Amino acid sequence: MTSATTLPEAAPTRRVRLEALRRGVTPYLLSIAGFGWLGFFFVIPLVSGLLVSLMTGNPDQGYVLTWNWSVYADLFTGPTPYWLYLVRSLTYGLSATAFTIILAFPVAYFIAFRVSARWKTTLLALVMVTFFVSFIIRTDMWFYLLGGNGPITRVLVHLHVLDHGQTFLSTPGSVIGGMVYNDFAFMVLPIYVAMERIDPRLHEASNDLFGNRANTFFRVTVPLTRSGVFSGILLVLIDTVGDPVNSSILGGKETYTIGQAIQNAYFTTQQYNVAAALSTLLMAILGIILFLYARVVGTENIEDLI
Amino acid sequence: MSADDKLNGRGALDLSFLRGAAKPRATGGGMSRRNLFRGAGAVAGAGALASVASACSIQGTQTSATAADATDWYAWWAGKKLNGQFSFDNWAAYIDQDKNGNHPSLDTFTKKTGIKVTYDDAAVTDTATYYGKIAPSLAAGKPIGADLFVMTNGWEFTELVNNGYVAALDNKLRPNFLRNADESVLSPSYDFNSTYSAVWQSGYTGIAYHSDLVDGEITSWEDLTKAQYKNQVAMFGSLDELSQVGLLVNGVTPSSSTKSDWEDAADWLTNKLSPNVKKFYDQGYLDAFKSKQMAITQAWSGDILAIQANFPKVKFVFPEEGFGVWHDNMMIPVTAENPLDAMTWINYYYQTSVASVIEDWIWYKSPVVGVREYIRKVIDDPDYVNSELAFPPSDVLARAYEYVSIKDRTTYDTYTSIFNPVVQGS
Amino acid sequence: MSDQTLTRRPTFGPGPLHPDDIPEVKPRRKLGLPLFYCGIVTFLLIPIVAMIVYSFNVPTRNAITPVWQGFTLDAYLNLFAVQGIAEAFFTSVAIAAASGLVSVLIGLPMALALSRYRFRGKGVLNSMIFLDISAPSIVVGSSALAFFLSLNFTMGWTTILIVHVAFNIAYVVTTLRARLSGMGQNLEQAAGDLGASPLVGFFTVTLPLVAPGIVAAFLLAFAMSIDDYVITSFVNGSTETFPLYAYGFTKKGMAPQVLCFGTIVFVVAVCLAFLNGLLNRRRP
Amino acid sequence: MSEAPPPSSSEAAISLRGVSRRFGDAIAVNNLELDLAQGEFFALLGPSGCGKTTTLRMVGGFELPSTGRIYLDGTDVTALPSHKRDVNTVFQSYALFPHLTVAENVIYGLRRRGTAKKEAFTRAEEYLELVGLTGFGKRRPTQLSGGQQQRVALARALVNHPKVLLLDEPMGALDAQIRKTMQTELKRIQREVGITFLYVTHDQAEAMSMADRLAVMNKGRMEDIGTPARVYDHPSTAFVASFLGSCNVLPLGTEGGPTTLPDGSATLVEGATAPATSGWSLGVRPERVNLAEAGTVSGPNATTATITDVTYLGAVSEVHLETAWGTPVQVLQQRGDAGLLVPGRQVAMSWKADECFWLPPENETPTTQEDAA
Repeated sequence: MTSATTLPEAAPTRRVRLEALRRGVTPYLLSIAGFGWLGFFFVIPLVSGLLVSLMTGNPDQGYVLTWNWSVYADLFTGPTPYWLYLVRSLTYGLSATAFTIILAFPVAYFIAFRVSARWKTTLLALVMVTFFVSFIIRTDMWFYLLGGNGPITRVLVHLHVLDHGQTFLSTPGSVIGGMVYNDFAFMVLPIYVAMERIDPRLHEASNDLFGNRANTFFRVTVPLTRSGVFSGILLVLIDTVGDPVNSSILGGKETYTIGQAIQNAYFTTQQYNVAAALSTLLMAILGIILFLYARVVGTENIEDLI
Repeated sequence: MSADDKLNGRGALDLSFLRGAAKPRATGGGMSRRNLFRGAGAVAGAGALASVASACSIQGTQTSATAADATDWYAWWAGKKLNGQFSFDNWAAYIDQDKNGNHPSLDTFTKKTGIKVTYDDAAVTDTATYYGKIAPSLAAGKPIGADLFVMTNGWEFTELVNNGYVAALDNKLRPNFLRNADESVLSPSYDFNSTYSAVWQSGYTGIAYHSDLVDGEITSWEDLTKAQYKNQVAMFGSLDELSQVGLLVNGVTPSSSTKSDWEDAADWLTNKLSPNVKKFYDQGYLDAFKSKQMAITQAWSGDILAIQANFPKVKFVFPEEGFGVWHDNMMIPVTAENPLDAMTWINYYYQTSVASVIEDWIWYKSPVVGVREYIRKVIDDPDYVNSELAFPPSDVLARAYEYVSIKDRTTYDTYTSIFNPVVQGS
Repeated sequence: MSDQTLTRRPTFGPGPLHPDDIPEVKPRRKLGLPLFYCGIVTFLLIPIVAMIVYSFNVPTRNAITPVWQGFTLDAYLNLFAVQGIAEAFFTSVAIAAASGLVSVLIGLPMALALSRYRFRGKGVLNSMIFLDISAPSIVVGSSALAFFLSLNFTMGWTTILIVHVAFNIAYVVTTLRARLSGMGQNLEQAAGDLGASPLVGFFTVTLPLVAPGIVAAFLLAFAMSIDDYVITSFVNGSTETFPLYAYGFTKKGMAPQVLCFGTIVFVVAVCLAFLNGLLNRRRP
Repeated sequence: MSEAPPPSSSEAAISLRGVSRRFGDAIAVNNLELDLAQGEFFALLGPSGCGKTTTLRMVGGFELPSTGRIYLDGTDVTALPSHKRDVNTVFQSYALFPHLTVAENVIYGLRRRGTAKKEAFTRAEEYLELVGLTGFGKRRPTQLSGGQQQRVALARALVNHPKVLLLDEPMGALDAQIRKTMQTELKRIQREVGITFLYVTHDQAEAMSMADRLAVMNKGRMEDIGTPARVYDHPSTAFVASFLGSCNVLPLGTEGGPTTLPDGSATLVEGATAPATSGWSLGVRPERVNLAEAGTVSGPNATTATITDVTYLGAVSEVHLETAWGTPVQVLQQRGDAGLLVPGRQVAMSWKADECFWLPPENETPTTQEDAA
């Protein structure tokens, strides 16, 4: 042991404990406002959505919480085929997501690897430029362009691609197309960011190890952009599955989606319990899909991906 | 009856008879009142979770009905002052407009009265949706942003009245209405003595089609089920508009129809008509029709009359089985901040010269007497005056029917559960 | 690569191959992606071009038509003739700015806590943020409506702002946290070591360094907020924002003035972006 | 190098008393006792994860100890946050503020203590001169090389005249050439300013070349403390011995007494009490072993071994041998007899009694040998 000490023995004093407390409390103080806001105006509303779904009543007498779980069963067995809208929305969302990946990947790849550094920002900005125009206006312009009188339809009719009086509108194709259009940049951006992080030497290494272009692409580039693709899927799928706008503007009789059904139940029929049940169910199903995806594909750090 | 007779006859009407007598109600209001205070107390007092838990109910819309019952409407109106402004929610393309989108009649009104009008013609696209938007605010006794809105006769109209959301209109404040309102709108079936409303426009729901896109002639609703029109037909998503087609086809008078009639109608709509339907529309049908989205559409007479100048090949049909006649009504919410200003506008509108200027742009059917004459003589617009769409001959008018009439929530729930699946499709 | 070219070459034919054969393959490979990119950008720009073109087209009954009817500046000259358009536009801008500001004010400390400290409940906070991002707009909007309904709240400016902040916080925190993590904790410790209290350290070191991140987060929040239709449509009450206003026109025929607003905003935004790009390029 | 007397705690620049730091279940620093004399250049040495950086961070005020106290000039500073402590740090990554110029970086601390701007800049210029960066004040840190950045970090810390300067592996990011210059430079600067330096490193050569005293840490514990020469020549544990350069560890006590090698040869260490129990071993550094013809050496501290391999390194030759009982041994021969150093040949190896040391068993708590030895 070192020389005998004249100093008092070592146990944490009150001051040390206070200081530890002060340091321990700091992160809570910093996040209290955000926690409060998110808790009060996001988490509690989600819970209250669940509670409202378990209420019974009607707009006249009001709704009272009766823990009526059967509303969920009614979604599947009632006269209105809500299950169909749900399945339809999921199909649209998943197809739109798939198409977006297929289209966005080459675009991101082109900007990330085939273009000199000084052009990258400009080319990326051209993809992002759609954000400078209101989403509603963009979608409505497609409505006019694809309408029976619209320039696109008239050209196609002229070319005999379409019959007279036929349009692309009011079909699942036009709804999914609208979704792909509107969410395209949400997919390009994260994939591009992930690609930018790839060390170009890895491509050389792959080539060096006898990988041809395709090998390099599928064995190096694709796995390394997985996190970007995941964020893209997260953004696009979530946005498209619940979307009522594309289907309402570009859709037809057979493209009624869950988003429209929720809006309709809240505003038109004022069946608040049904609307809340639909929204809770949608949230739960999306949550399960994302969880399974994260599990199967494996994501190292889920927050890092956003 | 002379104009003065009308005025005297109705001026003597005591509005206080409305107290409690206007309509039967399922439950008393006391319970709901308590709900109101419970909700408020929870917000004020407890934390978030606590409030959600304790406020585990959404207050019903009947809450304010009691308050409305207790209202002495003469006193209510006497207590209101002119504020020099009001806001007006209306349907699209439902007031005169110059080529740049200004509304000359509103500008003139402002010039004459000093009352500024905030006119929102994007507000109403569909009755039910508009009602759904304003109901929560009205239930909470809060202003909805509009001091005057236009509401079609139908279930939502009934709801607005039953729930005490709209102010009874003091006849002393609308002498022009009493003097100039057409006989047919003075006391419509859905609003005795026009207590809560003043008609803005009436119109007919028939069929319109692009004759260049359609083979043959269409004369009836039944024609729309022909196989050759597959995916060519657009219908209204509004249940009142839709249900009446199914009922008329089956030879049923909509206003006196029963549940089994509805089921038969829905059956016809789903199995016969729906296969040909491309999409169910609200207000947006006209834009889609103009851009030839569909060849055939259920349509409102005035809209079609107005576009025929640009689309000469568009035809309008009063179907053989019968067709709908409806009334859009101006109403003032009880929570309005500028009710007297809005009332001034209603009174102002019921002048033949004013109504004529507006009518000559929107081309439906004005509730004000002398408009047709005024347009013929002063404005000189033969296209409108001579149009059968605006003024159907009496044999056609004989086939005009009012909407299905629903008086209570249970019936309404039955009604929607039968017809909603038709619209939302499968 | 070279191995394969070598082994494959003889199969092309007998005799020595001319060196020109190699560049023949290359340009095709190089043109595919650029052409694809151009195709996509064209696809993305079509509706924007349509918006600009139709804003100059002569309307019928003040609604645009997809058929060209002649050039006019009327809509631009009577920009405010369609009532409520200016109010809706400025309401949107004000809400977007306010929600961006509030989200940054709330999100920055939260991002600091998450990137600088280990503490109990951090996981909960992270999950909340993830949940916020992964909740569809329709769920966020309708839940908020359910909540406000059960509290007997009146919808309007306040509720829009509240909900916009609630969904923006997650994006702001994520952006700022990435920035703060990239910056590391060392600099703040150095400031503390040199005698700066945490507050002084924050203002003299952290803030100047994350300023670009704050601007980015604010712009992101602003953009998300100003273009939101779905969430706002649930909680707007009688307040009308620009997307809601524009949506109304999709039902009744688009007024050219709405497209004029869209065009003006687009042009201004492109100019700003271009200017910003120029400035960034000049800077070393 | 002369041996410094052990500092008494009253005049110590820093005293650590029973300082421990736990992270969850892991103990990063275990019951540390340490005293630094005024003006001393002290190096804290150890492999990564041994707790040396945590110790430094506790002294700097970035971490709070779980137990124990820290005194600065006899004052308890345990609870003080870093900005209230009169210590400054040179960070491993330098942590220069990228948004400030070099001069602004240097005056940062002075400004926080209320020094007027003008005076602060004058002082900054002095210290930039001290570290050899006159005229660099207007530049940005990113425009400087690694070595220059380090000098700025040093100036930025020293300008505040801290009671103690903490240096956290400051040379880690520098290449070997600059490292050498910086070491000399740092030592010069330390003498010039006379401030106590607490220098954390995992590089033993660096620590030994600069430090007045050093401490070796392992798994959160202090294993040895003393002057570089003492710790090198007479390390207290096998870990310390092998961490500071290479060391041959020969097992003792399997046959005969506790101080006998397996082949029966006796060992002797000058000035140390012989171990009473078995399980100890004998340490001797490769350069202290002499090789000779087999059979020419006798007495204690000698045994025979077979050469397995010889590597010629220029100044020395590295000889690998195996003892009769199978322990591999490494010997550095200054100028080997070419005839003697042939693989397969049996040779006699010996060492002096004052150049070897007894090492306690692995799991036994080491008794820190005091420098009095």
